[in-house]
Amino acid sequence: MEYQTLKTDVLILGSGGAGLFAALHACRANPELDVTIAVKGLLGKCGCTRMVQGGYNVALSPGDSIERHFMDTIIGGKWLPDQAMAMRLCETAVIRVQELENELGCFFDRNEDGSLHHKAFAGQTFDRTVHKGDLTGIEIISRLMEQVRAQRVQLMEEHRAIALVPSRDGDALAGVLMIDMRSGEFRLVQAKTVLMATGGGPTMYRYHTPSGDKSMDGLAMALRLGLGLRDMEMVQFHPTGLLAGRDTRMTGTVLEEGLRGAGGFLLDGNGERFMKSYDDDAERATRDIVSRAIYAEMREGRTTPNGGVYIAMSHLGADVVAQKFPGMVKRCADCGFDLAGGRVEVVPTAHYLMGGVVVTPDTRTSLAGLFVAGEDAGGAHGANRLGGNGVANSTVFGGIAGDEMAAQASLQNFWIDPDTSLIEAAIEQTMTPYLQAVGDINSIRDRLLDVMWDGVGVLRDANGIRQAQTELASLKTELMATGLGDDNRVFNLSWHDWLNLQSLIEVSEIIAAAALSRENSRGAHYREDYPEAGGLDESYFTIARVDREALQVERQPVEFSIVKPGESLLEND
Amino acid sequence: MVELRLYMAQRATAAIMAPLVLLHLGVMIYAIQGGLSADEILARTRGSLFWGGTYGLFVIAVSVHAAIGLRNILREWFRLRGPVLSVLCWLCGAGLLVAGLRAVVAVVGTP
Amino acid sequence: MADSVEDSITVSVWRGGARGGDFQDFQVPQQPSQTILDVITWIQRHLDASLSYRFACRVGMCGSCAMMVNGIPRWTCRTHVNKVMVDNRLTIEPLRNLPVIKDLACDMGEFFEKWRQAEGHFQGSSSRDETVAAISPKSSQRQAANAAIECINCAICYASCDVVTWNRDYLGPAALNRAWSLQNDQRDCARDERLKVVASDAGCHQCHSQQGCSTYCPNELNPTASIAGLKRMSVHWFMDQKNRQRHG
Amino acid sequence: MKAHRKQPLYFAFLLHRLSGLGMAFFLPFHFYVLGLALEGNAALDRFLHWSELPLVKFAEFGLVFLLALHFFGGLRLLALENLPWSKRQKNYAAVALAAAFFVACGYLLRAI
Ligand SMILES: Cc1cc2nc3c(=O)[nH]c(=O)nc-3n(C[C@H](O)[C@H](O)[C@H](O)COP(=O)(O)OP(=O)(O)OC[C@H]3O[C@@H](n4cnc5c(N)ncnc54)[C@H](O)[C@@H]3O)c2cc1C
Ligand code: HEM
Ligand code: SF4
Ligand code: F3S
Ligand code: FES
Repeated sequence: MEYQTLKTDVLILGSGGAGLFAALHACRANPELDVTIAVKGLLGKCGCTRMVQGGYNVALSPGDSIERHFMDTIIGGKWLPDQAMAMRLCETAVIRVQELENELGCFFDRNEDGSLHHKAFAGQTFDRTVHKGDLTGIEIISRLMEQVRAQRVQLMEEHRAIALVPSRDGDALAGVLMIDMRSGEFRLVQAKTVLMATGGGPTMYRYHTPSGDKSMDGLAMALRLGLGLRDMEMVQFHPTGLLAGRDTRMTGTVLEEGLRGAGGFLLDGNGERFMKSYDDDAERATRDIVSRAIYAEMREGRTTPNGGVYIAMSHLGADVVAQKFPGMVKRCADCGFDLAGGRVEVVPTAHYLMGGVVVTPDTRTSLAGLFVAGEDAGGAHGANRLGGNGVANSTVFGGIAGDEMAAQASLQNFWIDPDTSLIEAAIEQTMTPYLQAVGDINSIRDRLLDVMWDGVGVLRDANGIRQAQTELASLKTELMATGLGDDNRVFNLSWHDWLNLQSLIEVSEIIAAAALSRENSRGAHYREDYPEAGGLDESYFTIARVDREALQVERQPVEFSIVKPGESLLEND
Repeated sequence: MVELRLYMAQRATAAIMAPLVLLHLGVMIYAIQGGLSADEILARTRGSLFWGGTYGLFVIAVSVHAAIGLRNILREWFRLRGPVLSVLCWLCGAGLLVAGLRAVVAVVGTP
Repeated sequence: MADSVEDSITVSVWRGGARGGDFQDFQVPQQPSQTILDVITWIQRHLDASLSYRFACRVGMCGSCAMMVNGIPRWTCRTHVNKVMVDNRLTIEPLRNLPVIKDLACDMGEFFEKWRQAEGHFQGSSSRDETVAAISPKSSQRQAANAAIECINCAICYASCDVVTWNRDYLGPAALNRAWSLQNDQRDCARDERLKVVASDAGCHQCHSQQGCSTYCPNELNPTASIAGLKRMSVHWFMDQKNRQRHG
Repeated sequence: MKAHRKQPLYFAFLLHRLSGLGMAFFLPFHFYVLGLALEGNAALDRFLHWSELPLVKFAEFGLVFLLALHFFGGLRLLALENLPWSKRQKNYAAVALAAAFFVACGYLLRAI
């Protein structure tokens, strides 16, 4: 099949916090460079950075310190984070927030005296989360988007990356193959440097929070090239996703953490509070504990009509609730629920993937020319991400990637020749659904969501994971034999649904394999057959990869390069 | 910045006309009382500097104001642009001004 | 599936592309929790796999999913079917005032191009190495900036404005609303240049206060008020300039 | 009429535009009539006599209504553009309409 070939110096995949920051930094580092952003949706309007509600962690307030932010990140991550990355995150967050405010025009909430307001966020020993009401992501991404649009950046909107194309010898990245979703045509963009910032996105679970465009495409592409992914068993669940039935896209979307913090109750199907029997902090316990408790209640069958539990706020006074959480109350009301005065059904929901491509703190990978930042990159969060460290991570490392890529692209005056056989193969692969008999893609999606939710979800054990693996394998075979019954490639969402499923199944297999391999319980990963955390000193992380069609998971010891378990960088501790 | 100037002219003339129209409405309602006759009207206006000034000002203002208003309508509803639009707009304004001033002379001037 | 006709909704969906198109009817089962986006998703998943539309966040944050629902521009992911359905019927079309790509997806290029033209981006004078400016949230300028800031660039206002329809150059409510927010940002140092664009022939003076923008903005922003602010600001600026010229 | 236009403030815009347009058409005629005075009181009187007809009376009511409508609507717009924002735009539009009706009725009652 025909494809068009374009050339650029710096190619960025994705327009979340990581992608947009990379573009701005690359332009600034060398205004002569051709910088191109290719993104699956519209610039800045897709992805999860826009959906950030809580805020951005940064050690800027008097009395706080980078060391304290770092220690919170390490302890929150159950000693699994890559310490050099975590440190880089905490240090650079300070500069990023100032950059966002002073250069890009974000305006975060202020105290009366005009200084930045820092709010409390779970798992942190200091109030360090800057925010713009509870719509922080909109402020950050809108400002970034405007700045990028004001630059000479080449935009390829609604272009979906489908393959990272290496050189013939496989030593370096030559470019990226993509589909122009509006026309259905294929395009190869050759680039001196490529940033993958497609933002992970655990949308293979029955209940999930990320935006609809996120389907692990980046990680699937990396796997196909043989790159290693770390911490893939670490999928963070948010305890309170909205539950409104199977056929609505509202299901799974986040109901704010603050609702529990403010004193909201969780009730089982009979209207009884249950959190007290799981944790002394009851509803105020941390995300992982509450998620596990709800999941356990659901398994016991003490559920609401749609199979979840209730969150109830009305005992705090409907007016108070409406005043304190206007956005949440309005959102629920738009969808037909009375959050302030009634009960709303909730369920744990897959929120964030801590795992990702193995990278260095300057966002380089083992493949020359490929950089990875944001949710696609593993290492900064370890077993658990602190609320507020997600957007910090994508903006910090996105900016670093932009600087690094510009430096490298400026020195290189040639493009590498791509491996054309791989391009042909990738196109053929992508066209599979047009050659198969019509089938039921939706049933495959439904089953995938259930398999992952039941087998590799909030609570896991070896049997469940193995069963899930078997089912994933058969789903994969089934997908390959399922067609669209239509030969139109123009803005064909069903084709992209098919491709999404392909990425999701491939990465699901990795999550399952990594989950099976970790025989202890840390952070987001809980094995009922291995409930202990294991010795902190012997902490290891998993690296999974596909080698000639075979899945491999290895364990690597965590390097305590900055601080060891039992130690602290803080004097008082 | 043509549009800014036109905007300002239209709003300024509106502000000028506002009290005049109020006065006009008031006088009409007061004076009409079951019908008007030419004598009644002209007795009030003939030779009056006040009415002459008032009506004169109104006519100038309304010519500007309405010409700009019609220009907007021609532009938006009839998609006219460029010289055609300008010429029509000037014609409207000039037409109103001439007809209006003639009327002022008629009712205020002493024959 | 629906048991009876009462349980189903008759949905007329506009199908076609840049060269035109027509309505196609579908029967979609009704559900207790169902947004317009869900209705469209149902059609694509179960009735006609070739239906094109756009969405991303599904919670009213990204502004990708706006369409005309029964003739009114709305965010479809946050519009419950019960709120807008009349006699179990719905009509769904792509957003007005923008070129259609296919079916319900339109090209937002010109919308963002106007945002750019209106200098809808911040230009500061301090750098990433300096501390964040101390600005009281109580200051009236900051309050004006904040009142206009939570825009998700959904183009619902743009679709509701007839001036946009009648005058293709008009920058439109969203871009002007953004410009107003920036004009009130004490940290911004491009306010003069921005005002020049805003006061230009495609700018704020084209607005006739139809107020569809403020009526339908899903975030309850008020572009009409922002544009009124710009009109005042540009008149003052014009007078100042004249005065300055006169006094040398 | 397109559904997105069916909201009170669009009607207010439309009324303002149509009343302005209506007056712009009527005004030259009005000026012409007054100009008749140049030809002497009798000519004007002939016209005023004609204007005693009920239908013409009613048309006059319409014109006063247009003027009042545009006047109050115009004040509303000047306030909207130049005074601090008020949330009660729909109320103001309704008041402008009511006031115009009131004034025009007052005129009609006095005229008959
Ligand atoms: C509801 C919600 C609330 C959150 N709240 C917080 C919070 O309060 N604080 C916090 O710190 N973090 C929060 N997070 C996490 C945070 O949003 C993410 O960590 C962060 O935004 C990820 O940024 P990113 O740039 O890596 O990816 P994203 O912002 O997700 O961007 C990914 C981009 O890649 C594009 N893309 C995907 N696939 C392809 C492809 N194949 N080809 C081309 N482009 C592609 C997408 O369209 C998108 O533009 C939240 C997440 C969610 C979902
Ligand atoms: C009482 C005094 C008047 C006031 C306060 C007034 C006010 C206004 C205002 C503010 C506008 C601008 C509307 C917009 O662009 O959004 C306008 C438009 C207009 N006015 Fe007047 N006006 C007055 C008298 C008149 C008169 C006497 C006429 C008769 C010819 C007239 C004709 C028009 C026309 C044709 C428009 C254009 C309508 C449009 O663009 O929608 N006005 N007026
Ligand atoms: S102002 Fe409102 S309607 Fe317009 S783009 Fe912004 S959010 Fe959408
Ligand atoms: S709808 Fe249009 S006319 Fe003005 S008030 Fe809003 S921009
Ligand atoms: S899908 Fe994001 S606003 Fe509707």
